[in-house]
Amino acid sequence: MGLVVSIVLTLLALWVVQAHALSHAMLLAVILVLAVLQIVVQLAFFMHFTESAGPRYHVSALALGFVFTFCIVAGSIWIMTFGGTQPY
Amino acid sequence: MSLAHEEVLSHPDHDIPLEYSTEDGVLKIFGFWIFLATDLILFACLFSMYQILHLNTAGGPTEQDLYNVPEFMAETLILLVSSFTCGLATLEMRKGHRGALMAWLIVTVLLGLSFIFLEVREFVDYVGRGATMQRSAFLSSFFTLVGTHGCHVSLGILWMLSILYQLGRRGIQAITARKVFIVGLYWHFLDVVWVFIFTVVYLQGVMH
Amino acid sequence: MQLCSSVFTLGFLKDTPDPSEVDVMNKQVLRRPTTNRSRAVWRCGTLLMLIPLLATGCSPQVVMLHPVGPVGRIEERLIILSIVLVTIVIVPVFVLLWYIVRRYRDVPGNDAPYRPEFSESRTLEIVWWGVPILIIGILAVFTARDTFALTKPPERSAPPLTVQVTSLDWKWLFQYPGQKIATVNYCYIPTNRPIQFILTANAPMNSFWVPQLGGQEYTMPGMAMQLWLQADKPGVYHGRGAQFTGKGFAHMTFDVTATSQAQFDAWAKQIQKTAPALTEAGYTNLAHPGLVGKMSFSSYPPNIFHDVIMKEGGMYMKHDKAVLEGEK
Amino acid sequence: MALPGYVGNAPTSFFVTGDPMIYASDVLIVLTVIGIVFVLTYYKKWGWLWREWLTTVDHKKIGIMYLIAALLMLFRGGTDAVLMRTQLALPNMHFLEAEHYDQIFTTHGTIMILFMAMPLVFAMMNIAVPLQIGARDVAFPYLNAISFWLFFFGALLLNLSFVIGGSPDGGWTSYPPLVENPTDPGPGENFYLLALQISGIGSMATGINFLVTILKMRAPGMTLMRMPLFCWSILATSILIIFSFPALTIALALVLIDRLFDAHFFTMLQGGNPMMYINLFWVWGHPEVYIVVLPAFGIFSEVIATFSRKRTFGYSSMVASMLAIAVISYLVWLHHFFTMGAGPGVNTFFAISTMCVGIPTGVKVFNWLFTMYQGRIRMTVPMLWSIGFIPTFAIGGATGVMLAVAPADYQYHNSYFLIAHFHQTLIGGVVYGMFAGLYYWWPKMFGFILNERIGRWAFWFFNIGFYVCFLPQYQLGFMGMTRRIYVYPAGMGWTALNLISTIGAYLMAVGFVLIVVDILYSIRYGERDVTGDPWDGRTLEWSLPSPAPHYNFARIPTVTARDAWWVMKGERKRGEVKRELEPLEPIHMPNNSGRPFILSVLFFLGGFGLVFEWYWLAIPSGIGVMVCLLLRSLEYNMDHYIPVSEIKRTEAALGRS
Ligand code: HEA
Ligand code: HEA
Ligand code: CUA
Ligand SMILES: [Cu+2]
Repeated sequence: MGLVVSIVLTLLALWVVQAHALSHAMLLAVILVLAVLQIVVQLAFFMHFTESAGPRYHVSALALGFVFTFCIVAGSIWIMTFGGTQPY
Repeated sequence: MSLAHEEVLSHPDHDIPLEYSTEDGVLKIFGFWIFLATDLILFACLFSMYQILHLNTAGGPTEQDLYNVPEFMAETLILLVSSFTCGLATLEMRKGHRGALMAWLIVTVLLGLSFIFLEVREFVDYVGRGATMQRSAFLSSFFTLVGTHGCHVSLGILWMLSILYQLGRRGIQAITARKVFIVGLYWHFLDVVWVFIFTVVYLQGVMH
Repeated sequence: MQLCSSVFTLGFLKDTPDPSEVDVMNKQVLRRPTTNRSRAVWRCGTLLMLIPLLATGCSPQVVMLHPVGPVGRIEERLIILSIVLVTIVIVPVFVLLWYIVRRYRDVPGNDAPYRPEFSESRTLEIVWWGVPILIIGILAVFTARDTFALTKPPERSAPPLTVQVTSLDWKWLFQYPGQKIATVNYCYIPTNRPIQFILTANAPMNSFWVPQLGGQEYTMPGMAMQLWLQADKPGVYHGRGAQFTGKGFAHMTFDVTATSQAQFDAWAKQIQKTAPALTEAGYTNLAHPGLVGKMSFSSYPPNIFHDVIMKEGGMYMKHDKAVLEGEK
Repeated sequence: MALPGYVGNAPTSFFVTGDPMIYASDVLIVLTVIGIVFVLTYYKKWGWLWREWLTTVDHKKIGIMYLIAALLMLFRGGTDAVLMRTQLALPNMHFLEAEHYDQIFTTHGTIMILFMAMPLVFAMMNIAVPLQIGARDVAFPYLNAISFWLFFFGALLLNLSFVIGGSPDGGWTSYPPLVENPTDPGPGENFYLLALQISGIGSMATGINFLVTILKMRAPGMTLMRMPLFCWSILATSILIIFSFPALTIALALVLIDRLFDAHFFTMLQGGNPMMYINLFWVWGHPEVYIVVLPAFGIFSEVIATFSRKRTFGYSSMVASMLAIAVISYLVWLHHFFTMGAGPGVNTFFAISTMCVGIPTGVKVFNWLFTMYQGRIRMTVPMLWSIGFIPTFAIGGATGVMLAVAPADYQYHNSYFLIAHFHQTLIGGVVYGMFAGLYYWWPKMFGFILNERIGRWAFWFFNIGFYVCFLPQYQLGFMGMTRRIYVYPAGMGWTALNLISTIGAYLMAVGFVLIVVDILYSIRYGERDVTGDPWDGRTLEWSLPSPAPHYNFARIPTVTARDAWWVMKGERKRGEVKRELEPLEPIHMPNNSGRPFILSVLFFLGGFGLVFEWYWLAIPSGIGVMVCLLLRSLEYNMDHYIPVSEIKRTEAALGRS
């Protein structure tokens, strides 16, 4: 089941890119969403994410990890584009 | 390790999987989740590095010049399947089938090896076409990002081999069960990272 | 003002340049008024006791607090505002600390109340979450306003002058695209006219700083950053590199001379007439690590500024075409 | 007009030559090593050293080793500081040359933050956390030993650069392209990169270790909201370590790849982007300053409550503010490079998020004040450091908020105003906190109390020296003095203030020497701590004998409230509960192992090999590391049980039943 879903997601991503159906920014957004769905599949089907003995601290830890990952990636890219253009 | 203070030992419960049955197992599995969180940030930094440098080709080969759809699709599918077989291994372990567990692990290792083989071939091919790490910032970050993932996979293969050996000698018991579970987490995590490499590096690269 | 400035002008040390280094560091912006030696020694004693006051002391040598242009003044106002705002919370902390530690000492016969279980108070908590939030709120508004303001030219009345600045190891090269002249380690600017400094580096990153005119900005290889400054008063203002670049860094100082427009034009004419030209080879030589004194050039290879930026990564940045073509 | 001794390449010889100071230290180092070897051999202590220390996995001993190493590093970093201040005392000084000064401020900053503050924090958490939560060790004792030895050999590698190959000289922030090959040849920078990398792996492991320990190993009844605040601070710090150190790992690794393999991440040519390094460095660098200051906050909370004989005021907002600081500190890193000009939108966002950190920090300050309010304050040395901390840190934090005003930072940036700010927070916060912790937990570590009289003298020298040293630097900043300059001209009005600052630095050095004197004096004459609870403490570590037995708790306590030990003492005094003592049970403990030490030696050799690009050394060492990991994986007998009879004997010897 997990395998089927993840392969479908992969092929879908490839297809949207090859089909040239969307604008550049939209495409990026779509394939990123598909990638995020893949994470969910992995976590749910294979990594037994919800299992644990005692409180589920690892869920909060990973959630925090995702938040900080987002901050770092988005922040870095925002900073490095220098407001879109160089004055000179 | 000190005595358990968590519920695990005080209420022995037959539904608890073997890998969680000792305090040691609980701690190590939790610790490994945290380790994965640090690895996540590590890759996040490499990804932002790549995203910022991927157009800085310094007149050298560009993404479109290099990436080849069948090649990276093959790598992707192999890794996805290996993630699945690794999941099957964990399930067999839960059922206590040592033979099936080892068989699936061996399949996973073989898939991992073929992934590494394809990746090495890809790298060698690029280098042969003058696309070395020294050529441009884009290539430096490409090789570092994809290569770091590749190193992780190679380590995972070695690790699985060591666990296979231990399973052969000691069978399924609390410690080996924990190790199988943890190496499984690691393997699935690498799969997740690859999905992003697939998306951000390869798909984005062939988008135009 | 006068009072504190006299207290903080110290003359007790032989504070004059060592002649052997004058040529490298001949940057006396403001001559210290000569002070009577014994009075100064006495002042030094007072000063040692009043050290905490130093943070607010303010002779004209305290360049950040004596700006001579609108940009520096905006920054000075923010500095003062932030000092006042943080003082509002810091002073109560000091007073409370002093009072509490004195009053609740564990000494025999202390009759102050002792309530070992007193550990919650909704009202107090609201006060000290609330007041700082308020203060930060005020500061945030002014910060946002001025951050945006300072990216624009300070005064729109006069047309701006562009000066291209390149930091090299370990010297400053100034190019005047309008006048077609170049200088090293000093520059002239007209007063009452916004100056658009365009900054880059052909060496490790540095930072261009003329404290009396206003704040600094990094000079980075492959980048062309923009810094607006303006001088209202004629004078010689001290500038220096602020971001460490290796062995010669301490000597990377320069003078900015602000004069009237007429004097500025005359100066430019003079350079055009009398100075040698900067050649490609001359530039390469200049870019070589080392120290030099002041230099002037009547012309320069027209594209070096642009080419250096492009070569070192500038080609990967999106450029504002209007500025790129309009000014050159 | 070249600088004296400048033109030419970096030293190419293996041993650093040409400077009497270096020769002197070479001789000193050789003599010290010979001395140590001689003493160990003479007293037949080699076996003892190996069995009791090098192979230990006991968190208390590891803590003590961290402490000793950190104090040595404080001495090294402090000596650097004194040398710098001497050079800056007067204009146009010829005491140090440019190259030398550059190396000194680089090693000063690097050592102070990574090899002094970090291990000092790790020392405190190793010593106190398991005892405070009622555990017998940390979650992964073997990993803990690896962390320590990686730190130790990382520090050794950096310090080695002083006599072999040359020290790094690119500043503790080590910005490219300055530190790339063309402008910084020679092995110095490689030493920096590898030393930080090696000790960084250890730090990351420590973060994971303590997070798991605190979340999973608390004694029964100790809910999160009953935990001592020090443990909370370590929890927050661990979160910060876990999520920020990977950024440093990457930043350093990429510079290393640039330097060793001629890649182009941060070079000026071939499309490299040096600004990205600055970005990554501060993604780690800003959280790092909170990593070192939060544990200090935790220590102050413990010390102030204990010596005011009062419950901590506003416990829940103390916890909330700590977590808020930890989370916000991931959203502020750009404030270290406002002047890079990433655009007004970016600057505004990061300026405001930075200021926001002041709010939870302020809450903590007021809660400390009101913990003392209506208490009974005992002016012991740990309390002195804590009280001294409040004004120093309030000023340092306030100037931090001033720096956060982005347009104003265009003026302050890289000036002595900044230098003053961060010393005021780093010393006034971290160093004061760690000294408070040192005096506070010393009896728990060693069984005797440090002399209060000498301790008080040390405090006053250090505290006064601190203000004399750093307040003038704010003014120097306003006067336009920039950091990292080895000389300045006369006539700028900077002279007097610099001289005063230097005097302050000497006063601080006297203070530090007095602390060392205090330790030496007390080893001989110090008052023994026979009760295990010399301060009338509130938390579980004081329920144990000093020093605690290696299994910590013969019986794991059951916790019913915050300030667990204080409550138990109250119950005992009132004779309320007479719990039947449960029978002792055998205690499960991890075995000692020499592998962490050997593994770290291999790391060290590998690092050293890479510094000089000696792959014949680096590659075998790397393989050795892998073999060590494999051997560990194949090891199944890693622990043992302490029999009840032995526990009884130990407890009886300590006067407990
Ligand atoms: C332990 C270390 C430590 C700590 C705790 C801090 C705390 C803070 N720091 Fe600091 N900082 C450093 C260490 C530290 N810093 C270092 C090492 C550098 C420079 C590195 C280098 O370049 O080499 C630096 C640099 C630095 C900069 C960069 C300046 C520049 O390079 O130009 C800035 C800018 O915003 C800044 C801001 C702050 C702020 C806002 C806080 C806040 O967290 C402070 C919060 C505390 C308070 C505000 C005081 C208590 C509060 C109250 C009493 C009540 C409420 C107060 C108000 C509402 C004002 N710091
Ligand atoms: C926790 C961190 C920490 C600590 C505790 C200190 C402690 C001190 N620091 Fe440091 N400092 C930094 C972190 C720290 N510093 C950092 C990160 C930088 C930036 C580096 C960079 O730019 O890259 C810096 C930079 C820095 C500068 C700026 C250099 C420059 O930019 O040119 C100065 C100058 O005054 C300075 C001074 C001092 C002094 C006087 C002390 C005093 O507190 C020290 C007190 C002394 C001791 C505790 C030891 C006592 C020594 C002896 C008893 C030996 C006596 C021996 C002889 C006389 C030979 N430091
Ligand atoms: Cu006082 Cu100017
Ligand atoms: Cu910061």
